[in-house]
Amino acid sequence: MELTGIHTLNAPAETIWAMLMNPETLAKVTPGISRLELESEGVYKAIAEVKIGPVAGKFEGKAEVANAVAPQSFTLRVVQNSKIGNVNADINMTLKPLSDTQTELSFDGKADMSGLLARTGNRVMSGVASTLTKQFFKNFEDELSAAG
Amino acid sequence: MGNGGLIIMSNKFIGKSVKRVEDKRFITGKGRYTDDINLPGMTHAYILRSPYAHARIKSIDTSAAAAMQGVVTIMTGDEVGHYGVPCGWQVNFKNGDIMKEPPHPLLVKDKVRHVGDAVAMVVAESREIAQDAAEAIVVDYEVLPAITDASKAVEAGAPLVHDDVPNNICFDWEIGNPKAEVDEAMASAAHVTTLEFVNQRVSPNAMEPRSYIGHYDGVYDKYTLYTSTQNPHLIRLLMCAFVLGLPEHKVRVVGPDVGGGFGSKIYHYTEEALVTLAAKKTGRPVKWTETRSEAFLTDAHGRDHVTKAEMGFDGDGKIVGLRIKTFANLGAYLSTFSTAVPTYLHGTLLQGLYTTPKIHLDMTCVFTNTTAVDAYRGAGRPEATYLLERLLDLSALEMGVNPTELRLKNFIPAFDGVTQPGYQTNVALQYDSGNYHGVLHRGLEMLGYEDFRKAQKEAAASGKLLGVGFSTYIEACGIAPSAVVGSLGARAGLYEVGQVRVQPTGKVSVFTGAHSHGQGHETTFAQVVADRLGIPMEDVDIIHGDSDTVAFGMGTYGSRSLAVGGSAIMKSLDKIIEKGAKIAAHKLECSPDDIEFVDGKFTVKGTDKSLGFGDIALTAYVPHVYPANLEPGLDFSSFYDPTNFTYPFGCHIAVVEVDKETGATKVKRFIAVDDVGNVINPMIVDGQIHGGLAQGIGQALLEGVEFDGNGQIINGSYMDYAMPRADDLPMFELDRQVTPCPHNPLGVKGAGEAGCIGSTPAVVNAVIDALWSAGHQVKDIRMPLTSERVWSAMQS
Amino acid sequence: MPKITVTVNGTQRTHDVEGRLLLVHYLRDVLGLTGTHVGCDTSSCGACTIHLDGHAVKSCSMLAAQADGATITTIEGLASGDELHPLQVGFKEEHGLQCGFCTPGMIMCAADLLKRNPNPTEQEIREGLEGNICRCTGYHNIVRAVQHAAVAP
Amino acid sequence: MIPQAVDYKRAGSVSEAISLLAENPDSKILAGGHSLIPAMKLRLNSPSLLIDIARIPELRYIEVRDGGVAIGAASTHHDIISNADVQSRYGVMIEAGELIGDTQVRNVGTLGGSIAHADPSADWPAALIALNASIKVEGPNGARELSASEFFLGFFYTALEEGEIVTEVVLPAPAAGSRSVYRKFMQPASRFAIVGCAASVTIDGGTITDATVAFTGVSADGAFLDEAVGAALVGKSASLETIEAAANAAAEGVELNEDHYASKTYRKHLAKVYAKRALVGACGL
Repeated sequence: MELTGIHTLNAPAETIWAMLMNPETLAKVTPGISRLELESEGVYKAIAEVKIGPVAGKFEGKAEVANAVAPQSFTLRVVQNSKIGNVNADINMTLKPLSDTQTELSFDGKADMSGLLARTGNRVMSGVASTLTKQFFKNFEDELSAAG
Repeated sequence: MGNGGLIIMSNKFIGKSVKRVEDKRFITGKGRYTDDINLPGMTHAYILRSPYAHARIKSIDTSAAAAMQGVVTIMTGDEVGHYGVPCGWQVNFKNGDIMKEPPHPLLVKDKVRHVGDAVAMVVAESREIAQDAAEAIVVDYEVLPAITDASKAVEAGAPLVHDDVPNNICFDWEIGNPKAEVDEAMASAAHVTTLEFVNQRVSPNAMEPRSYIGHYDGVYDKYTLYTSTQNPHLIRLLMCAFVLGLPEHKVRVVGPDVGGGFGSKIYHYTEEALVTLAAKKTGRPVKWTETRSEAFLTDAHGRDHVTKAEMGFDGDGKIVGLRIKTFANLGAYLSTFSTAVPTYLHGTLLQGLYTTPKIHLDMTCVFTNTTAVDAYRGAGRPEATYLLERLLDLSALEMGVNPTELRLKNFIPAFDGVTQPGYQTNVALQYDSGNYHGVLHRGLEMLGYEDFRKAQKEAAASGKLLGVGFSTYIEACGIAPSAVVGSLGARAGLYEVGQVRVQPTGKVSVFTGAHSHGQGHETTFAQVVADRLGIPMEDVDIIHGDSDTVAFGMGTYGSRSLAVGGSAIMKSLDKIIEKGAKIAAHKLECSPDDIEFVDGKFTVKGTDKSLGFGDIALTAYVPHVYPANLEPGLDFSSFYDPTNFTYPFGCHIAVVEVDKETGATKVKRFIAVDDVGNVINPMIVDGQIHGGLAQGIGQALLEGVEFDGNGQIINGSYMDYAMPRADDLPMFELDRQVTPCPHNPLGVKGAGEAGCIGSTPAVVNAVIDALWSAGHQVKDIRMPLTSERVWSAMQS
Repeated sequence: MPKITVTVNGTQRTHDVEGRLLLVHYLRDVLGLTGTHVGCDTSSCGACTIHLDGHAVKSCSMLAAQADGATITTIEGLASGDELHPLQVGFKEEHGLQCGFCTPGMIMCAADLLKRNPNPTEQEIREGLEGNICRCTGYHNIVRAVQHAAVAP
Repeated sequence: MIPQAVDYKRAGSVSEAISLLAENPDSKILAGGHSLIPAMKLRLNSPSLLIDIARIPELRYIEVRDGGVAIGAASTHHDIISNADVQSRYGVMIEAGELIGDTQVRNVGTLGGSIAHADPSADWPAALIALNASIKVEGPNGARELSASEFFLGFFYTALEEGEIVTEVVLPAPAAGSRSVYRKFMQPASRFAIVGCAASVTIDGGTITDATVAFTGVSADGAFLDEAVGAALVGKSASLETIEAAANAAAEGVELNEDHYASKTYRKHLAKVYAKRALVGACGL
C-alpha cells in the first residue's frame, strides 16, 4: 500500500518538528496509534486500535523514528502485529518551510500487509490509504489548534 | 488387443447417455463428503500458518494456548518437524545430477517458505476452541526478503528459498532435437514468430475444501484416514512408506464422496499425516477441514510458466523449427508430481499436431516463496498447447494468412494406429491414432469461417469488435506404461486395478482403484460391466475409494480412469467369462471352445442350448455339478498396465466480442469438436468437456493468483479471485469425432482434461484477432485478460 | 446463550446456541443436515443456500440466532416424500451435476428463481444463479436442468 | 470461518435498539448482516454484542408519501426492487438494486444496513444521491434527517453519530419528465462496482432542466455527487453531443480508487464511459 500525502500547516517547521518528536503528540496524530511507550532512543512500543470500515482490530508493535535530521526529515518505521495480519510501514516525512508561519509537511512511503489483511483487503486498500492520510493531517491540525 | 471399435459387447448401455446412478444421493443432500462424517469423541484441529512468505522462526510460545479450556493437544515442528511429505517423481539435471529435493516438513521449525506454511496444530474439543487457541500462540518471526517470480529467482543475489539450493534451481532439463540443429533450422526460416508470455498461476478451487479425519483404534492397532482425495491407495502408500513409517496393512484410507479435485486432490498433503499422528497421540478422532482462505494458500496451484517461444516457417508456411526457453515455478516445496508436470507432461507435447521437424525445449524448474505448484486440469499439456496455438494464430496474423489453412498445411496426416503405424514425435512420444484435419474441418463447418469474417467487418462498422480464435490440441492421457515412466523417474507404477466379484445370485460388485470425484464412475463403469455381462445396470455396483475394500489402485487424474481403470475391469470381465464358459461347458456337456457368451447367456454355438449368467454364478458358488480341477467362485482381480498413453485431440474455436470503450470481453460462441476415442456415455463425456471449457476460459479471462512483492497472495478469496459464473459463459456448441484408441480394449482415450487444454489459447487468440481487426497489432496480453489489460492493449 | 426455535423441513426444533454459531453450522452439526455445504468463507459460492421463510439465503452468512422463529427448508426437505422436486429431476435428467458439492445450493437457489419467474429465459437463469459457483459443469447443463424443471408440469 | 464469541440480542423496537446500543459500547447493529457477518467470520471485526434490528416491524415498510416513496431501513433489497411503487417511479433503484450482490444477498441484505455500512463500492449510495433522497436517523438525542449527499461522508464513513441508527429513506416525488438509471461495471469476482453511475435527468421540451449524476466505486472516498457533470447538462438540449461533453467532465479532481482490477487511470476512463452510458439511458436516447 503506497502512502503519500502533502499538506500545508500553519506553523513554523521547528514547532511541527517538536510535535512530531514528542511521543504523546506523535501517538495522537498517527491514525490508529493510541499509545507510544519509549523503549530506547527513538524506539517506541506502539499500541493501536484500528477501526476502518469493516475492520476493527487491535495491533501491537513498534514505532521507530530513524534518520532524524532536525527540523527537515525523518523516517517513521512502524511494525504492527495482530491476529488478522501484520503491517510493516516505512514512511519518509519531510518538512519544508514555506514561510515563517507556514510549513509544508509531506510523507512518502509504503506499508506492507501480511496475513488476512493482505489477502482480503485489496479491494479497499486505496480507501484505507487515503483515509489514513486525511486522518493524519486532520489530527495534526487539531493538535496545532489545541496547542494554539 | 487392437480392435478399432467396440466389437465385444451388446450395446444396450454403451454409447448411451445413461443417467447417472450417483445423482440420487447428491440431489437429495445425501452425498457424504469427508466433512459430513462425524465420529464419536471426535476432536477438531486448526493449523496456525505463517503470515509471511519467508521468515525465520525465532520462537514459538504455545503456553497460553495450551492452558485454554478445551484444548486437547498442540503440536509444533519440534515434535513432528522431522516428518516430511515426499515427491513422487525424480527428474535429473541436464548433467545427470539428481534434482534438489529439500524436505517438506509437516510443521516447520526453522524457516517458513510461503504464506500459509504450517507452524503449529491445535487439537481441541471444538473448531471454535481450536481457532481461538491458535490465535493465542505467539510466534516470533524474523522476516526475510521473498521471491515469487521463477525467472527472477535464478538471478544472482535472489533470496534463497532453501539455503542449500543454489540459485533456487531444482533442476534444469531439456528435450527434443539437439539445440544446434534447432538453431540452424530457425536461422534458415523465412519467418520467425516470437512470443514472450506468462502462463499464469491459477488456483484449482474444487468446491469442496480439503478435509481429513484421522482415527486410531488401539484395540486393533489400526489407523483409518478419511480424506478428500483423488487417490486413496497412493496416499496410503506415501504416508506409510515415505512419511510416518507405518505398516500399510495397519492403515486404511477411505476417500468418501469427493467434491471436485481438478488435480489438487491427487497429492499427499501434510495435514493427512498430521491428523493421523494426532489421532494416535490423543486416542481420539481428529478432524481438520480447511477454510477457503486456507485453500488459496495450501492447495497446490497450477501452471506458472514464464516462456520465450519462437516458431520458424519456410516460405510456404511450413513450420521448420520450434525453440523454447521456459522457467517453471514449483513453489516453495516439491508437491507429489510437481517435477513431472513441466517436463514429461509438458515437453513431450510440444510436437502438437504438427510435423515440426526440429524442436528444442530448455526448461528450468525453480523454487520460490510461493504455494507449491503441481498438476492442475491438464497438467503441462495446457501449457504446451497454449504455447503452440498462440504461436500458430499469431504467426498467421503476422504472415497475413488464414490461421486454419496454416494449421491444415502443417498437420500430421491421419493415421489409425492399426493398419498405419503410430506417429513418432521429436519429443519422445508415439501418438496412437489421429485425424487432425477432421476435427478442424468440422469445427470450421460449425463456425462458418467466411460468414464470421463478414460478420466481423459488419460489426466493426457498427462499432463492435469481434474476434475468432482457434486452437487445435493433442494431449496425452492415461500416463503409462509403468516401465517407461519408471525409467523417466516416476517413483510409482501407473497401472490400474479392477476386481469383478460375481455374487452367487449373479449380481456383480466391481472394485476399482480409480476414484471418482465427480466423473461418474459408478455409471460409466457399470455401463461397461452390464453390457459385457449382458445384465441390467442395477445388478452392478461400482465400489471405489476404500483401501481396505479395493485391492489396490492409482486413483483418478490425467483422464486415466476409463482408459486404464476401465481396461483393468475389462480384463477381469474376460476372466469371468472365460471361467464361466468352462462351468457352462461342463454343465452343457461340451468343450469350452464351443461356448459363446452373448447377451448374458452361455450358449453352445449353433444350438439353442444355453445357461444364463445367473445360473453359472450360482453354480460357481454351489459347485455340486462342476468341472474337476476348477476352483469354485467367480471373482477375478486384474492389473492393467497400458502399452502407451492415449492421445485425444480436438479443435476449439472461440468467438469473442470486445467492448471497444472498456476492454470488457464476452465469449459469444464456443465450438468444441473433440475426439476422445470411443465414448461410453456421451452425456458424461460432454459434461466433462463443458467443465474443462469453463476452467480453460476462466484461465484466459478471469483467473490468476496474484502476489505482491512480499509473496502475499493479494486475491486469496472469492471476493478477489474471479472464476466463471453462470452469466460469464455461453451455451457450448459441441461435436465429436471418433478415432478409437488402438491399444486398449475399450478404444477410449480420456475426456477429463480436453476442454481445459484447448480452450485457453482459443479465447486469447480470439481477443488478439479482434484487436488486430481494429488495427491494434498486439502480440500478447497477459492472462487473465482483464478488461483493463485489453483496454490498455488498445491504447498503445 | 440465545434459545432458538425453528421449523426445519417441517419439524420444529429448539436449541440453546452460542451467539456466534452460524446457521449453516447449526444445520450441519446440530441437526445433522449435512446436505447444506460450506464452500467458501466470504459468502461468495452459494453452496450453503437454503430457504428461510421461503427465500433463498446463504446460511453461512447468518447466525443461527437470527433465524429464531423462522421456517427453513434445506435440500433434504425439498422433495415431497419419495417424489423428487422438479429441479432435482431436472438436474439428474440434464446432467446438471458432477461432484455434487455445489448442487444442493444450486438447486435451492434455482427453486427461488423459478418461484418468482416460472419461465425464465436462458439469460435470466444465468443471472439468477450468479451467486452460486459450480466448478465442474461449466453451467451449460445447469441451465438446461433449470429449463427442464421450468417446463415440468 | 468462525466468529469470535459474541452476544446476540434481538431488539423489538427502534427505541430498544437505541438504548441497547447506548448501554453496550462495544456493540454493533445487525440488520441483514451480509457485510458484518462475513467480516466477523474472518475475525476482521469482533464486537461483543450484536443488536438485531431486522425484525423490528416499524422498520420494514415501503409506502407512498407525498408522491414519493418512504422505505423503512430494514426493508431488504428484494423488498425494494419488487415493489410496484418503486418500480413505477425510480428506474435507478430497480437497476441498482438488481445488481447488488446476488439473489441470496438481496433476500437478506437491507437498505439501512447497506447505507450505514457505506462501502465505497456499494450501489445504493449512488442511487440515493442521484435521487436526492433524504435519510432519517435516530439516536439517544432524537431523530434527524439528512440529504443523501450530507449522509455519505467518505470511505465507510457516514454522518451517523455514535449511538444512532438509520430508520428511513425517503425518495422525493420524481419530477415530470424525469428519468433515472444506473449503469455498473462490475469487479468480476466480488461483483462490487468498479464504477457505478447513477443518473437522474429531467427533460422539458427537449431541454435538460435538471440532472444529477453520482458515482460509486470510483473514489477511494466512496459515493459522491459529480456536480460538474450535472452542471454541464442543465440548460442544454438532450443530445448525444451534450452528453459526451458532460461525461468527459466526470470524476475530475477526485481521489481515485484503485485495486488489481482497475488502476486509477482506467477507473477514471470508465467513469467517463459509464457517465455517458447512464446519461444516454436517462435521456432516453
